[in-house]
Amino acid sequence: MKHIDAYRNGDLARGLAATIAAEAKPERQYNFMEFCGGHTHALARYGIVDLLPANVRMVHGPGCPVCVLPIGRIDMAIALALEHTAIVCTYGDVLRVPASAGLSMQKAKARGADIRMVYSPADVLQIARNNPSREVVFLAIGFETTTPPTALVIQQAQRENLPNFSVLCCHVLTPSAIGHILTSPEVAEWGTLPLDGFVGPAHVSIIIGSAPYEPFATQFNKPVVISGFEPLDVMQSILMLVRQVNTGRAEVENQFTRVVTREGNRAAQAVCEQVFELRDSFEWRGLGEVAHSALQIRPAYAAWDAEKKFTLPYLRVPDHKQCDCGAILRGVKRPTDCKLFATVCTPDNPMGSCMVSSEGSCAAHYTYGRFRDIPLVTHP
Amino acid sequence: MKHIDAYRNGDLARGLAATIAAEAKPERQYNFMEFCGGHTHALARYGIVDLLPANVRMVHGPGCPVCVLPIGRIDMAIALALEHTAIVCTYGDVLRVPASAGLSMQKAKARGADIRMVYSPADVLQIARNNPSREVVFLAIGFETTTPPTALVIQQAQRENLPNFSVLCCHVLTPSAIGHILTSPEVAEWGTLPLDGFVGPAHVSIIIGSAPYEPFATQFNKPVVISGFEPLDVMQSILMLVRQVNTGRAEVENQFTRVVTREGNRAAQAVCEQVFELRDSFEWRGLGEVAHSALQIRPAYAAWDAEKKFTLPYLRVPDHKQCDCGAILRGVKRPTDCKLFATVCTPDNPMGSCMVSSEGSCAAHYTYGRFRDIPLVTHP
Amino acid sequence: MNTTAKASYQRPLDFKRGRIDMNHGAGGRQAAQLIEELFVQALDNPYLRQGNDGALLDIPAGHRLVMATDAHVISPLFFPGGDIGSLSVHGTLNDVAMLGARPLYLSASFVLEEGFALADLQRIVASMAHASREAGVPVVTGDTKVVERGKGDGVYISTTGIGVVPLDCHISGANAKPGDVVLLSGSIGEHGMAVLSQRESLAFGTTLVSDSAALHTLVAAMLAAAPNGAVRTLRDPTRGGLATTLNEITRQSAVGMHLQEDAIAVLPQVAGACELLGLDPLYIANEGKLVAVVDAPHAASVLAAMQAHPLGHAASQIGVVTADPHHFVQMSTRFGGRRVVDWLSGEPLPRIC
Amino acid sequence: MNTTAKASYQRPLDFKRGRIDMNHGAGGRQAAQLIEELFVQALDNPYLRQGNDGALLDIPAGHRLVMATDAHVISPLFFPGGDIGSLSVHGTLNDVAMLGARPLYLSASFVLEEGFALADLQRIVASMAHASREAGVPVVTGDTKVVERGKGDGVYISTTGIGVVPLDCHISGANAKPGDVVLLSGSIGEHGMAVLSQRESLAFGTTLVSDSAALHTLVAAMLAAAPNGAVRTLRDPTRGGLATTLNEITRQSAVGMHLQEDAIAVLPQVAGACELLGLDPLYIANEGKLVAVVDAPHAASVLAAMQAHPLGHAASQIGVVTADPHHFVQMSTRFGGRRVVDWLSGEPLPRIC
Amino acid sequence: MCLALPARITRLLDDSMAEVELGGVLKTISVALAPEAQLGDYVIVHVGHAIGLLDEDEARATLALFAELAQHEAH
Amino acid sequence: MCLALPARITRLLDDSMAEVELGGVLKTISVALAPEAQLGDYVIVHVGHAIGLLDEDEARATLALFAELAQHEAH
Ligand code: SF4
Ligand code: SF4
Ligand SMILES: [Mg+2]
Ligand SMILES: [Mg+2]
Ligand SMILES: [Mg+2]
Ligand SMILES: [Mg+2]
Ligand SMILES: [Mg+2]
Ligand SMILES: [Mg+2]
Ligand SMILES: [Mg+2]
Ligand SMILES: [Mg+2]
Ligand SMILES: [Mg+2]
Ligand SMILES: [Mg+2]
Repeated sequence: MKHIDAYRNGDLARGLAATIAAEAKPERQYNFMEFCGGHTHALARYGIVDLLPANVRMVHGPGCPVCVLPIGRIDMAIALALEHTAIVCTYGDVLRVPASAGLSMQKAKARGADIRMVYSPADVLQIARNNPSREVVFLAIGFETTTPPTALVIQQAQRENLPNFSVLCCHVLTPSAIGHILTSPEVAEWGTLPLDGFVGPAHVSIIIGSAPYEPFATQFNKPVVISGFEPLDVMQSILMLVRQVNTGRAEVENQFTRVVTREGNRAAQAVCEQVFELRDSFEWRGLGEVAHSALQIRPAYAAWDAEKKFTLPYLRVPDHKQCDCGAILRGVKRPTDCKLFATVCTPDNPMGSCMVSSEGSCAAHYTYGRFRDIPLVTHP
Repeated sequence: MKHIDAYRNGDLARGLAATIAAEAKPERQYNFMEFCGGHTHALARYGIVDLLPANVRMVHGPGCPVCVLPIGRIDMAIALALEHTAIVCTYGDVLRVPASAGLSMQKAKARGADIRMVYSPADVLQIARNNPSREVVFLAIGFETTTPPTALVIQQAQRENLPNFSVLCCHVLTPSAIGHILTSPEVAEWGTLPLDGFVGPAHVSIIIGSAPYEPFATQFNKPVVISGFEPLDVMQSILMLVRQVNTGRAEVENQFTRVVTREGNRAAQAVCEQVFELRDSFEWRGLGEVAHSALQIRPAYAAWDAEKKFTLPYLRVPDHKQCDCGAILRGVKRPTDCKLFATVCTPDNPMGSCMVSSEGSCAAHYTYGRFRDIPLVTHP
Repeated sequence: MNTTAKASYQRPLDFKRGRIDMNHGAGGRQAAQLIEELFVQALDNPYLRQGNDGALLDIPAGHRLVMATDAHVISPLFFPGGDIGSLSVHGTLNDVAMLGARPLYLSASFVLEEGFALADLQRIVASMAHASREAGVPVVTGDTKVVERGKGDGVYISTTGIGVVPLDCHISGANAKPGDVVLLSGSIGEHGMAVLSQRESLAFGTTLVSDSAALHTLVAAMLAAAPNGAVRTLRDPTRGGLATTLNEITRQSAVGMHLQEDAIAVLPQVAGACELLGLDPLYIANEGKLVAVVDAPHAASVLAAMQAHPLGHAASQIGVVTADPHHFVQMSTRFGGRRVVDWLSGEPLPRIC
Repeated sequence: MNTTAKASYQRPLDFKRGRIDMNHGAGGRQAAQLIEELFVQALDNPYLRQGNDGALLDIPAGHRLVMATDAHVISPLFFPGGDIGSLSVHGTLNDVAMLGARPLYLSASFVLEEGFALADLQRIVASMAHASREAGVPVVTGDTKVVERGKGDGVYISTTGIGVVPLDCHISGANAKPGDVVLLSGSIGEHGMAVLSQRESLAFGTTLVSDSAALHTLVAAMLAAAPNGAVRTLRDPTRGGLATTLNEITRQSAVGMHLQEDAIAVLPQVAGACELLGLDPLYIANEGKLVAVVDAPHAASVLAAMQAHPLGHAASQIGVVTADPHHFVQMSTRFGGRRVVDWLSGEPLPRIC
Repeated sequence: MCLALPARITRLLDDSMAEVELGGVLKTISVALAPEAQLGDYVIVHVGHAIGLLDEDEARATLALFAELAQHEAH
Repeated sequence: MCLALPARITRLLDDSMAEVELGGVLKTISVALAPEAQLGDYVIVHVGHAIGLLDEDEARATLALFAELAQHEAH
């Protein structure tokens, strides 16, 4: 596949690995956080970790919109389906996330809720048109990448004056989360691993551009490299970070130049600006309340805002007390340090945000990395 | 079973048969019409015909409410379900009756119509209460026996002010049909078998009493014996008719004294009087239009009258041209005389009213009597 | 870094409040868990424990094989005298037995509806296990699929049975000959009416229970009571009732039959419920009765063997086989007349007239 | 009075516009008609024509029996490369073949939804007949039930297959040993993605067809290529995909596996569709592929036999069996790293992240 | 036929309902159309309603008459 | 991860829709968010929408850089 396969080449990977090993100074430790679950996934699935020198450590960030979706928001969606008998549509990723009372959207479906998986927000509009006598709600999740398509369907619903369609908006913003990780008071509680730089979002940056990361470089003196999600992209970005550290720079660099610009997608930004506005605060699973970190639907589109249309109390649901996600997300613990890992907490029954989707650090280690905990035996 | 088994005693049957044979004058023919399908069914199912002398012949009348229900009324019910998306409820008997366009209520159900079988009209009320957002229509069929329960539920719906319940009333009246058979112009067309008397309805008479038959005895000089449906009841009634003929009487006699009185059930009559009024005319399948032969819902209950509530054009659907029901119902032909019998026309695919329910004369012969058309072989 | 990975952990199924969801049918970890914690647990036997997608089975030499299958879709799932679990064992075993075979093994395939309570499923599988153990016929392999809510009815179970029959045993619906005798193993209509008694809107009170039972030991006793070939036909009058089963035989054997109504036993409760609903017991399903066509000289000894067996104690001779080009089943009524006993047409629906 | 009764007449089924209604499942005349005019007609063979509720079958002496069953509930019913009819033949035959057996007979039980078009049913049964004839394995007995609209999904088909295996042939998922070689008969994910391409709302354009096929002749060729015991395990990676099947084997045999990603073939269309939907081909269903665990000395000759067979021409060695108390399936990625290949968890759902 | 059967009232219930028995089978029906029906009475049941009462004296008389008419011939 | 992939536009359709191709698979998507996309362009597809364009020159440069960085070591 053009523009995909070339970025997964194993020979080049070995070459890049050797270059990283050669340039990483043996006397120091490099701790880089990849914000995005997409990078976490690539690291685990392609076994990139095996190609990095021991002193280059990747810390998995909170960048998976499914992982950070708080349980209380899923509870709201389930209540819409079970109590308001709405058709609730969402992306496949969300269906299995555990909610309160032993439910998940999938289990609520088994109890009679009309829950439907969609591939695109446009499918939800079609479902609403096909079911004029039912309320149809789209549980919209995602970072800046996923927000513009949601904005488009809200505008389309307004144009069609579709009365039975609405959106439960859970869109969140990446820069605020990165800032939070660097500044939140919890840092004191857990201690913190000095982060030497960030692997920056790929697809989020297509929309917002690379400019929004510049304050991190300047204010916090942290290098940021916007990186594609293919494994060679990630390796090159790591090399770029190593080089910034080695030369004492703290800049925003763009490895993903084939798609990301400094300005981002102006058309998409404009649509989002019309439909959404900043929330004062929003709860992130694993991080807690983060100020100005999420979007809500503007009053002009209130008729399509499920939170305005339905009485939907939001109840905060804490994760398991022993869940170490907070520390893991800041790099001070690893999944295997958590008592619940692979016992009470598995991808089938996640207890914390890091286990929810295959992009969470605990889930990625469970699914792809557990073999690292034992010696490899290839022959008897 | 008390009050049932005693009336099916084979020893007494042989005795009664001998008495009938002894009293029926060999030199003459006795032609009696049993109006009711219940009697037709008893004659066939118990093999009573085998116990009667050759010169006592039973002519099967039109007394089965399913058989005489015109196809156009079933088409209306199907339209209610398929076009008005109503829940249409009716008795099990009606479900398989062929309607237009290759449908039946059962086949309409297979095409997505919400058709439900009920045991009692009260079940329909419950369905209406349970489905407040749906229209629920009761296709009400039956003679005077079945009419009072329908009247009760219409009154109950009014008391509860149940807005989504209505009745498609197809209740018909027996005396008018008997009168029609004796006087209709079609008699000239087919010729007519001189009827020597009537076996009168059992359960209809519980409601209306025996008095309404008295005009037939006086005006047409025909003996009428109100008869129970158990086989010994039928045999005794036949004996009573033979005796009236032999003695030149033409009276209304009541064999079914254990349940039927001259006055009938006053409470039931009162309920029907409140809810229903006479139709000017109604089509009977096999008989055609019969004046004053059916009931409609009074204007006071119009809110529960499906014919008033919905736009329901009635289209008359003729039976197959070669169908001989008209002649069979008047005793001038037998089922096996019809070209369509057991070829094109079977209980699975009835072409005329006599084949529709197991109480029709063609169906009764098909289901129970075909062996009479061949010699019985019990051993090789 | 730890030196030992934690073993893959799975929270046990919640048989109290849990429900089937789509994951249980997806062929992954949850599907495997359902098989292990429910099916293998309850139906436990060495064949199932082989753990493969099929079972390796031993069969005695010198036999032919009989294979029969039935889909079970009953509503309600639980009824007096049984449930879909026991029924799915009996229904298929009996079809194997009706060819004179000794049933040896069963397979079971489940179509579960999303949302079905695990507690109900557990109860059904336990009942299946009980019926299978009682009959001495293990469920050796199976399959489970989950369909979306609104595309099933709790659970459908298809079972297939295999059994063995001696090479010289030839029992078939095609073997009835004029002059043969028709035997019935007991009273009719109990299964169908017991199930109907539980149907919403028809519901009636009764102590009636389904006759659902495995008939293979009765068959073995019958075959032992007469020389090979004497028992021509065996069939269990299930859906369609006795009437339809006899018509199947007359058509298949190109013969007629003449029955005596008074020889056909009907329990008062079945008779009462049939009167109430306008149904004829001849068309009501049985799940623990059989019809046998036996050559006349051996009819008495086969009948005696039936009556000596608990499942045939009320057996009777109900008629004879006749020559009839129309393959009619005729009946002399208790009342003294005669009638045809035709095939069931359509469903047996409650009537008002 | 006529002297001859008219024979019982039945209007033929309307395969153009007719639909299944409740009568077709009631066990009476209409049910018999459906069996005769559709099932017996299309699947015609001497066993089915016996006309009994089960089939009497011959089996060769000196063998053990294999029995396998599968419920088929696929949506959509028709997909590129097959339909539920052909699938229900292949799916079960393959489970029989995976124990090294020669499949001999199939049974089929149908759960039809009220309202299902007879034309579609006829097309499905014809496809089943074609697949059965092509495989040389007749459908010898069956059953049909009808469920109310909204309690089914057109048609569900449960099939059971029986086959025979020589007494000295022992193939099982429990037999894999460290040092054994893992072979795969061809590229993965075609069935699952062909079906998914037809799902409303996911629909994508592709010339991809299901790999649905009967694998018993491939198995026969493989077994002929090595001495008894060399082929330890055979399994078809259906629901759950290759990943889950390999995990089943490592758990059942209490071993581990180490795979080479670059040895596992994936067609570009499968890869493309998987990228688009966020799915992993390792977890996508196949219906015409098999995995074999073979002892190392005979792996080359078995692989050669596979590659010489049309259904195995793209076969490859994909890994080796290891000793591993955790029964992990590990994989060296094409990229040069290493990962666990875990069980499928839940359904493989399209993802956005 | 207007299928209707004699069944014995075994319990009078609220709202003009009653439980009747036939051959050991119990069924709940309405007695709104036979308000005079008492416990132990036989009522004629049709579509879930008692539409009339059975007069046991008349029943006995009918059965006696059958016997008489049947014997008549035996002489 | 915000799963998104480069796919080539094979047809421009009405209403800001387009057909794209990836590995021989065709899918209809919206190009409303990438109005400048032309036939033959590679767009980045996410939840049924093109969210950006792929610059083929930059792609070539990136791949060349990979090769260079990888070879660097080989020396
Ligand atoms: S293993 Fe589970 S509970 Fe522990 S840190 Fe990870 S997500 Fe939280
Ligand atoms: S056999 Fe059919 S067509 Fe002929 S008279 Fe009877 S009902 Fe009419
Ligand atoms: Mg069967
Ligand atoms: Mg059976
Ligand atoms: Mg049977
Ligand atoms: Mg299986
Ligand atoms: Mg259901
Ligand atoms: Mg199987
Ligand atoms: Mg299979
Ligand atoms: Mg398999
Ligand atoms: Mg069957
Ligand atoms: Mg459906």
